Amino acid sequence: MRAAVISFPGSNCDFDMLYALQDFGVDAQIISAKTNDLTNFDAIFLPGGFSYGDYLRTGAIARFSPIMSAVTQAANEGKIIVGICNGFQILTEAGLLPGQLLMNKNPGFICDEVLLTIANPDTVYTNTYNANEKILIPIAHGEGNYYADEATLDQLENNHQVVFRYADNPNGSARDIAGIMNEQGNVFGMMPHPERAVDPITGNIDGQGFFKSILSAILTKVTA
Amino acid sequence: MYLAKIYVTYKPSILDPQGEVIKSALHRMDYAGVQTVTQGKYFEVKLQATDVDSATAETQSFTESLLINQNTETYRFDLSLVADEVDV
Amino acid sequence: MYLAKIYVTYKPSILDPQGEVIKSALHRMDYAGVQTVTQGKYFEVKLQATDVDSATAETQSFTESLLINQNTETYRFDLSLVADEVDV
Amino acid sequence: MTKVSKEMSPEQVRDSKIYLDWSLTQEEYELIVATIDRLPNFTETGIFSGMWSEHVSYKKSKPILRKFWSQNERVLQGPGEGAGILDIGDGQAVVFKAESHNHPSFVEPYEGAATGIGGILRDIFSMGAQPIAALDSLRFGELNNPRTRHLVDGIIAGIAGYGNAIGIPTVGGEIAFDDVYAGNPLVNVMAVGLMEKTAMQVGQAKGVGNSVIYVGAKTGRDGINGASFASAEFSSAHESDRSAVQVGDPFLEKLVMDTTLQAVREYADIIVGIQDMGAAGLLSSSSEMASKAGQGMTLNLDLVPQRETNMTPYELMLSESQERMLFVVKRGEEQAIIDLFETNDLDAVIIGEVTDNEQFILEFDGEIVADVPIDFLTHAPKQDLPMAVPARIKELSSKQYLPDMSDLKKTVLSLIAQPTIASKAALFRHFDSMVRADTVIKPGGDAALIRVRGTQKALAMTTDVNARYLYLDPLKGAQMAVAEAARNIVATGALPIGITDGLNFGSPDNPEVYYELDQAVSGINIMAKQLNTPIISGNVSLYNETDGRAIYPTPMIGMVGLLEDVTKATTIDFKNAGDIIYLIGE
Ligand SMILES: Nc1ncnc2c1ncn2[C@@H]1O[C@H](COP(=O)(O)OP(=O)(O)O)[C@@H](O)[C@H]1O
Repeated sequence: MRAAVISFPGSNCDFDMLYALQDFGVDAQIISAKTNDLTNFDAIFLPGGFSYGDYLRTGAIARFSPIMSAVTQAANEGKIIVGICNGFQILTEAGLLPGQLLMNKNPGFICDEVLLTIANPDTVYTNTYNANEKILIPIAHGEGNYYADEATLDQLENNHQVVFRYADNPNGSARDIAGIMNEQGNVFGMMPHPERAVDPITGNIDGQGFFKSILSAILTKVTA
Repeated sequence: MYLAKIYVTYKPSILDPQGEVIKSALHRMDYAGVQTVTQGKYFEVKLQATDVDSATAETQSFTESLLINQNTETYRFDLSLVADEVDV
Repeated sequence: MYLAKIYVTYKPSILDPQGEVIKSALHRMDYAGVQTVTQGKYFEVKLQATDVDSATAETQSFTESLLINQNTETYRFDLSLVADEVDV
Repeated sequence: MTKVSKEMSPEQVRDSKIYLDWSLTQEEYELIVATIDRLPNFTETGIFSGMWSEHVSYKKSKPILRKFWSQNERVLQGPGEGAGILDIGDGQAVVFKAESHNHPSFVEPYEGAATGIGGILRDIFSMGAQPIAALDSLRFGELNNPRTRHLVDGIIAGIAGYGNAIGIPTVGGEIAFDDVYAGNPLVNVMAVGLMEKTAMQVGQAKGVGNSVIYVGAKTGRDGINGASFASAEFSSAHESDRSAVQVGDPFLEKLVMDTTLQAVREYADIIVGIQDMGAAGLLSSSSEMASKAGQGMTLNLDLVPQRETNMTPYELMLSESQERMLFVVKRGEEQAIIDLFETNDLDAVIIGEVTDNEQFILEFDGEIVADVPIDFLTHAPKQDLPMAVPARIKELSSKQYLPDMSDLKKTVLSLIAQPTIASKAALFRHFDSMVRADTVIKPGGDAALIRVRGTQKALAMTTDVNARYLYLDPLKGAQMAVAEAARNIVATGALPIGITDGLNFGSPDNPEVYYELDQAVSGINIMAKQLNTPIISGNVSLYNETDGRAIYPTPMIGMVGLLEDVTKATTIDFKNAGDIIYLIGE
């Protein structure tokens, strides 16, 4: 599998994501958001950070980067698009995922490790986890409060688009939502950072299943 | 040149955590009369445009595409004609 | 009840990194007419007060002591009389 | 009429004695007149006052600082550059330094703390090193004071706002509360970087004819005279009497940092020197780079990128606008550097050149507005100050305080209820301690531990000092601070290898304070030699007084340790029921 990690000006988890992917043997590469071609990649990762300083609104300015038209095209072609933290914020601003990430209910940045529940184990992102399994994943954000109107939330639930939920909601997210995907299941965003939980030396490997799931999904797709 | 003053606020249904924090702080500081506080954004944008209609259209366009997120925010703005500034 | 609309902006000499970044974004989006952008804050505060003078005094007082940072920001505000809201 | 002619004439400078307001002494002014053999003009007087402020020149603390022990087999760079450097083997080196932002943070807590982080990170990457972690050391008044709570909130948010956005983890620190800091909080920050030994950069302007390139943010009137401000005592009556506040832009700094490091990797052969613009901005960075190389420098100030209109030479030189760097690049090779910065949307402009006449010359609007000997400018006359044993120490030494410990449970509970002792997790959870995904031990342990990716190694780091011990005995208290830092490092399994310090004291003009400073430095030295942990960098913050009352002597110790095998790291939690607990020591 060939993966692109998009580096926006102000991204700061781009290398963390790159190293995590490489740890799983993925042929991954950093791609500048100022370029506009993603045809050679099977999966595209929008990493965490503060793109354009997160000035104005998180993700609002990054969404207009040249790369985003290629990301949209890749999404339409059914390629896997993953947004983590700031990447999730960019995907919602770009309209590739519904809703918006608002300021945490108790304003302020929080860095912690929180328990997530696997809300849907039959996705590209969770197929190596069990239903309702609890995993511990780092969070680090000031604007992680997932908001969407009630109709959209109902739709997300009915279509099983909610992928991860917080076991103990840290930021006020509607219906404890930590990660969602689009209807087709190929575009995904979450606020927590699985790429920070893959190396035993950092004391937490609960994020490994996330990467293994994506790899196995791509493998099945390729061999199918 | 035109000066657009743009006022952005959350839609009424959206929780405004900053506003809540400020309200409690004001109560602790004994401003007991304060009933509600909402915090929004305020932009001043100077722009060159041929006339007020095109300035209006342009302001609307960039406000809706960049300055606000239509899921959660609304805006209003006023325009005024101002003197050109000399660039330095 | 009074509604105070308070507009907070940076003092002219203070760096406004947000405004600069928004301006470049607008230029990249081809809003070439945009000359300057400054981002400030906008508050709407509803308060009970016996008359407009005391509402003015109170708004000034809490704005200066809490809402703005006098080292870096200035403000202006307008006041209007609004109907009391029923608490829910 | 030229732009500068509305400034005071040299005669008016002399007659009005405006230099006294800029904290030059009468003797210093007279020395300048005698040395340059004429009256200095307005700009020249201003640049001497900036360079000769304590904050920039260390003229009062240098006689003491010189005693620091700073050499052993690991030291690649001791004090004197942006940061100190230690060899950690395998061709790699660790770079670290501490910095204080006490006064700016008191005036403007968020921006003061934020720009403190920005400044210390520039010190690290200007050496050619990738910053890998930040730490802090904070002192506040008691929490029942609303002003203190406001400061705590703002300062914590400022460190978080800048550090999180630029993507360098804040992995450790310490916080204590005591009334002596109510009017003068301490905000010390420390940063640690990692580099290949071959990438080492120094802040020197060698090579006549080489170009001086200005990089990063445009210059505004931010913090004009910040350096003199940081060197003057605070009076609470003057709280509104401020020069323009410095505002940080972590987004811009991230671009500057990444591009600087890229430049060091790709253009090492054409970059002669790099220096960040910190205290006294363009003035100290440019003149010190030239002076260290034994050269002169000429700058054309019209070329300096400016954010505000009608700035004077004095303002351009003294501005402390953030996120700016100075490069010296080989003549004829400038375009490569300029292009590299431009592709990352950054200003890079040639503003002057290195000369062989050992003069510091500033041109502005077609005139020469300053022409002074560079060595003289960068070497303020030293001051040896009198010392005296503080009266309280003389009196106190006889009577020993004995705590009342009749009810042990009560004592323990009241101790852990103290904000200084209680967990600081509610505050440090605002800091991203895990970005870069190398954090092995996060805040909450004794020292933080960061693995060195691609090796088996890890670096431990901590900040410590208990100033109450120094108040009672500055010599022993300073030794205890170093010992505490070393214990914290050792508790992770790492070997302590070096020290940076942040010396926060009252006014050195008070002989008792000067004595405290001298004793504290001696104490640090004694312990540093014992532990083989040279002091390779540091910062001095004097005049920490409010209305004549000095803070406790507070020399923050920042220590770094090396763990050769990261899998051997030890953490503080008890692992298994039934394990045996040992108490080690006396
Ligand atoms: N301001 C701070 N920033 C980051 N971490 C902090 C801060 N204050 C305390 N900590 C962390 O909390 C833990 C306990 O700190 P401290 O109370 O100083 O411990 P000790 O007294 O055992 O050295 C350490 O891991 C320290 O790094």
